[in-house]
Amino acid sequence: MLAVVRDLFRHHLEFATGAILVGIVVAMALLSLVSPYPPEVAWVVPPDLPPLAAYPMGTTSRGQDTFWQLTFAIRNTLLFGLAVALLSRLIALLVGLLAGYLGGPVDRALMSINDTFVVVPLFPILVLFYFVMRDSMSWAALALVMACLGWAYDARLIRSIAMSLRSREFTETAIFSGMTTREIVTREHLPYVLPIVFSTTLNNMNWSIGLEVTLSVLGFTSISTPTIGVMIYWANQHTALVAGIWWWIAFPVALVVMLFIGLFLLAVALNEFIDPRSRLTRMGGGAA
Amino acid sequence: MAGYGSYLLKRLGQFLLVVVVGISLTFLVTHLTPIDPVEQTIAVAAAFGSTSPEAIDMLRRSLKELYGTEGSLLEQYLRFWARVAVGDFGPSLSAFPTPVSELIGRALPWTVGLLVPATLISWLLGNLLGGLAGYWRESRSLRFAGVVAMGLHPIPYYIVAFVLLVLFGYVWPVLPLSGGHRMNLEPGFTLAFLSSVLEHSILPALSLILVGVGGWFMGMRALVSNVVNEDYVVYAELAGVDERRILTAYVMRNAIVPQVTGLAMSLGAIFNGAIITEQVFGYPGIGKLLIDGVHAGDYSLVLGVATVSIVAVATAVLIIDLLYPLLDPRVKVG
Amino acid sequence: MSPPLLEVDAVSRTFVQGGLLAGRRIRAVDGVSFTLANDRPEIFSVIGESGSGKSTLARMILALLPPSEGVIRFEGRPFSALRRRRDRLAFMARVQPIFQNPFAAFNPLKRVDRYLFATARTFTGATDRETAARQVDEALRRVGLSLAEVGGRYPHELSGGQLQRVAIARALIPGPRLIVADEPVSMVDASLRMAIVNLFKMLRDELRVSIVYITHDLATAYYISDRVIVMRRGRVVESGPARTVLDAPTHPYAIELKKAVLSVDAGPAALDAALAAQEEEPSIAR
Amino acid sequence: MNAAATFGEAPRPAAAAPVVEIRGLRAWYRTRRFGIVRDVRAVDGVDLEIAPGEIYGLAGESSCGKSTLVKTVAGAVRPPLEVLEGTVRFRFRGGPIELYGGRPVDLRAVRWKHLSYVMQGSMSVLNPVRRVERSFVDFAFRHIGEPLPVFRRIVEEHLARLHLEPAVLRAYPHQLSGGMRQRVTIALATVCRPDLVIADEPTTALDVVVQKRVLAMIREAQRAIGSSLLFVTHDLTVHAALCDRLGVMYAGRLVEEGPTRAVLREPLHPYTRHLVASLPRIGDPSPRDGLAGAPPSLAAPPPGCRFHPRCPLAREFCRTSVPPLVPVGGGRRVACFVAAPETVP
Repeated sequence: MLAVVRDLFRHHLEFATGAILVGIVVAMALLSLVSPYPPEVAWVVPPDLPPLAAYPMGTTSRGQDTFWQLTFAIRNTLLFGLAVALLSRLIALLVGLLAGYLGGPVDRALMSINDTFVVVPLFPILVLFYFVMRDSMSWAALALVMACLGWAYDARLIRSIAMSLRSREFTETAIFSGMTTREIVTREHLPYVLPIVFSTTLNNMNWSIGLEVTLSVLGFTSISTPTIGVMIYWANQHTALVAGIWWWIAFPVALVVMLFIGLFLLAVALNEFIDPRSRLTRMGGGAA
Repeated sequence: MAGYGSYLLKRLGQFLLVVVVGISLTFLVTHLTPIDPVEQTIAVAAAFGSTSPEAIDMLRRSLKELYGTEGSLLEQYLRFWARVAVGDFGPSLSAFPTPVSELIGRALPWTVGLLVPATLISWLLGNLLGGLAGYWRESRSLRFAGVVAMGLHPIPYYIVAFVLLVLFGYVWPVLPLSGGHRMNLEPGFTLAFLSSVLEHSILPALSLILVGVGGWFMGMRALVSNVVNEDYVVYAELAGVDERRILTAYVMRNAIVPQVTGLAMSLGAIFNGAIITEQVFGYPGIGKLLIDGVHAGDYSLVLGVATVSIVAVATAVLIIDLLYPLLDPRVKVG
Repeated sequence: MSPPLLEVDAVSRTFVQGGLLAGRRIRAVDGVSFTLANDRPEIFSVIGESGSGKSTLARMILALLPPSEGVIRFEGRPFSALRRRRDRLAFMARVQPIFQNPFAAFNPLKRVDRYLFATARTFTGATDRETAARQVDEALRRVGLSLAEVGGRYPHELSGGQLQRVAIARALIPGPRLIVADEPVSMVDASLRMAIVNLFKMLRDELRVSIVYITHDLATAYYISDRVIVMRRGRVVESGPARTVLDAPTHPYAIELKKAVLSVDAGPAALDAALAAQEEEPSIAR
Repeated sequence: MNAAATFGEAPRPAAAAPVVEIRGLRAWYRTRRFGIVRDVRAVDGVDLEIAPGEIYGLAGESSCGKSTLVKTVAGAVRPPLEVLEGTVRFRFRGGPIELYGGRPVDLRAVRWKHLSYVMQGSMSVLNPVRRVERSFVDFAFRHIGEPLPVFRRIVEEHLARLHLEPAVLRAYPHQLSGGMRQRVTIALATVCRPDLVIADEPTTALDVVVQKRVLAMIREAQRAIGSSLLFVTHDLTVHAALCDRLGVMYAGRLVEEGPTRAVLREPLHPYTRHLVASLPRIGDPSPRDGLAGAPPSLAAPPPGCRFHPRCPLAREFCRTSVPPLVPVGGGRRVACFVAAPETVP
């Protein structure tokens, strides 16, 4: 496995940049474990100090150290994004594999429902969801709803792979070799399904974190737990920009942008690297 | 023309499904929550205290009827549809007694006016640049354009809009930062009003375009780099057909076909972007209306905008789907 | 008298093409019947061009595709009885497929011996790796290869001819009574083709395996078949002993088919009459 | 091309100077991917000539390099394919042209006017989203040099020669059957009456009945316009019916060449002899056998004569030195120490 990663770094600029960016973000998130200040408490440091030695990222108007506050914010945002992505993978895989393998009426029914979820604008529905839940809106509830609405695009990708696998002749050779359906799906087909699941997970994280930031900035999530969006929300509430406390907004924005670009580059690079065709060429099996 | 008939039927079926599933989702969301939406709204309205008692009563009656909890879920659902089908969401709380449909009617043209041109520009620009970058792989400038587009694409609309706001607000204040047009102008088809509208829509449109272009760029570049190896392109090159003609009539013309479906599929996401961009720039579309409605606790307005958004996006998708056969004869002529 | 090895009884298969509403029903296979005897192994060829339904028929005989009408019985048991996995395994132990494209019949990302050992484990009950390896090696030797030569290799590391031999070896492991070969040599180079075609003869003569041989190549069919049927648009237009049918076909389509076959001994005159034949061109679909 | 020339027998330069001469051609696929360098020596020293008005058949099995040779002659050399050595010289009515000789040559003026091409995957060579007539306008209009109505008439006349009705021009490719699409491609490749048409396995994907008709039409069109035809296929029965001269390729090199009937009647090279002997014939059930071993990998070809590992007549010197392709009378050439003993080192 190490050789693969080394190989990836050497030959793949996107992977390298992506990995470094995401690495920095994850490091920041881990630092939250050693933060001297608990996340929710305010007025622990003198407010509105610009970035200087003692406070590398300055302090906020609510008397919090921007740096340590940011570590909590990025950790929560990452966890939220991961939760939504993993949850939606389950639904995407279920719908995609079922539609792909069963085909016929099941496929047509699932796909028309699927296309509906792709087309329907989700933001207004999420806003409506917040409006109705108001203060009893929890991060878990939001993650669940977003996962239930955000699987459609990837389900179609998974379906097309499942459909092609079902009709490939080596599936029939496997059947006639006495392999059980479970064995065929896990051993023969999974290496073809995994790349898509992996790269769509990264893309889905981008989607869910983007939505979280947008909702939180408007105050439409439970703004007590610090996330990137919530941090920007409080900065706006205290009109940080007008008051010239630019660092309260600049650092969260910069960090989350790094995360978006990093995840995106990782997805692009991984998708190309794990894609069976390019794996074949690396095994020296390219067309003579 | 049998092919087109069955295609038309299928797309209409899909349109209806989107509307029904979408609106049912809004119904579901409002009814599955533990709190009774009507009482909850009344509580919020009272908190704002800006409305008279009989307004509250009227609102309670309208809300009770629209999403009342009496009767079985099915009865509520049917009553809900009866009202929604005619676009009657009852009076708006924050702008009492004007009906919600009127508020939406005033705001919708602004959103359409912003979204349609911005989406088309980013779609055309992204496909053009992506197509060129896919065909001339070595060119430095196209590769650079690609990096910029790819860099911007993953960033959510809110942050790009916010950065533009800061940029044009503090660094180079040459464009209006918010609103739909200069306050003292009389709305009408006068030159002054129209130019002011245009001026105010530059930043929101720019924000939508910057984020959108990257997606189309990468999609088209990937499609073109596949189409370039297709037999009919290699054959045209072997026939010494003029390179510009091959690029347009053979490569781009075939690669663009899936991008049309792509446009239809991503309208929902673009619409989300428009809502937040309108909010950042204070642009008077239904996006801003939705968010102001939430802040004002105006339940029927929020529900109305959510429902109209779904129908609007579904209609746009249907229009694009109906245009698709013009590009791909294999569908139209069966 | 024990039941025949294979009975195909008035079998048809229709597909719905096109969307839900404007679907057109196409009869890919239309009322095909034939029987393979149990006591006398034979090579039974199904000859036809693309769209004749020969591959659909092959998939139905392999119980991969249920017929729309008619019944197929293997050793007296109708396919409808193949519900439980135990029944399907029993069927597969006696009927095995050979596919057209060897490179598609093997998972390019997995080593070829995966299928060999899986077949041995499932059908011969070989519990430990040694007995399985011995059985695999024995099957490979029968097709002129060996486990040492092929073990641990990926499909792209072998030639088309070698890979098709591995496919045949895999099919031999359970000791089948019937092999259904769907155009097994059409993707193999002409110079290697005969080696594999002769293999099928060996299977019939030494291992007493019957073979349903699907092909569009009349010359190969003539060379190896005992009996043939000629199919056109899903129907059997002519059937009988290979030599009599192919030496002197009676049905007009079979005659035209034979006339169209070019021979390496013939000269340019072969093409002279080609344009005279009646033009049978589908009009442009409106 | 003067407009007055009717479609009777076309005026051809009298001298039998070859239309195309290939001298010592060496073209390899050089790939570097994820740090793995791989050289596939697809064409490794080929000498070949095609006379005006001649149908030259090129035979050989998969990975023998015949498609690569065709790509180099058609000037379709793109990475990872590189021409290392040798030249391809054309003698067209528009004047001689030399590829890969040194200065790059702009083939655009020559393409389709003097040199045209019928591709293997001819089911998908027509632009799927445009009507068939667009392809004729794009490919041939600038060469025919007639106003559009006259051009359309010439095309319709030419289509008739391939038994295609004018309505085909208004159709989209997906509306035509496989056989019809193939004939449209042939019409497209011959409408400008080029000096040389290259056909790479054009009928392989067709059913036997359709294939025979299409081959007859190819020959009829070739005779009418008098162009030379380089016809590539692995199927010797097609060469027997169509080609005047036949060249057999093995592992990147020509191993035998000569008048088709002679080469197929008494093949000199052991590989050709085996190829002909291994073909089953209707009416002759006598046993035939396949060739031992497998075709050599062009990434690491065997030393000396590349056929020696599978050759029943292989001698010691066959393993060490490469047999040259030498004339052996009767317009025939062979590259084998046994068939041409005078070449033994």
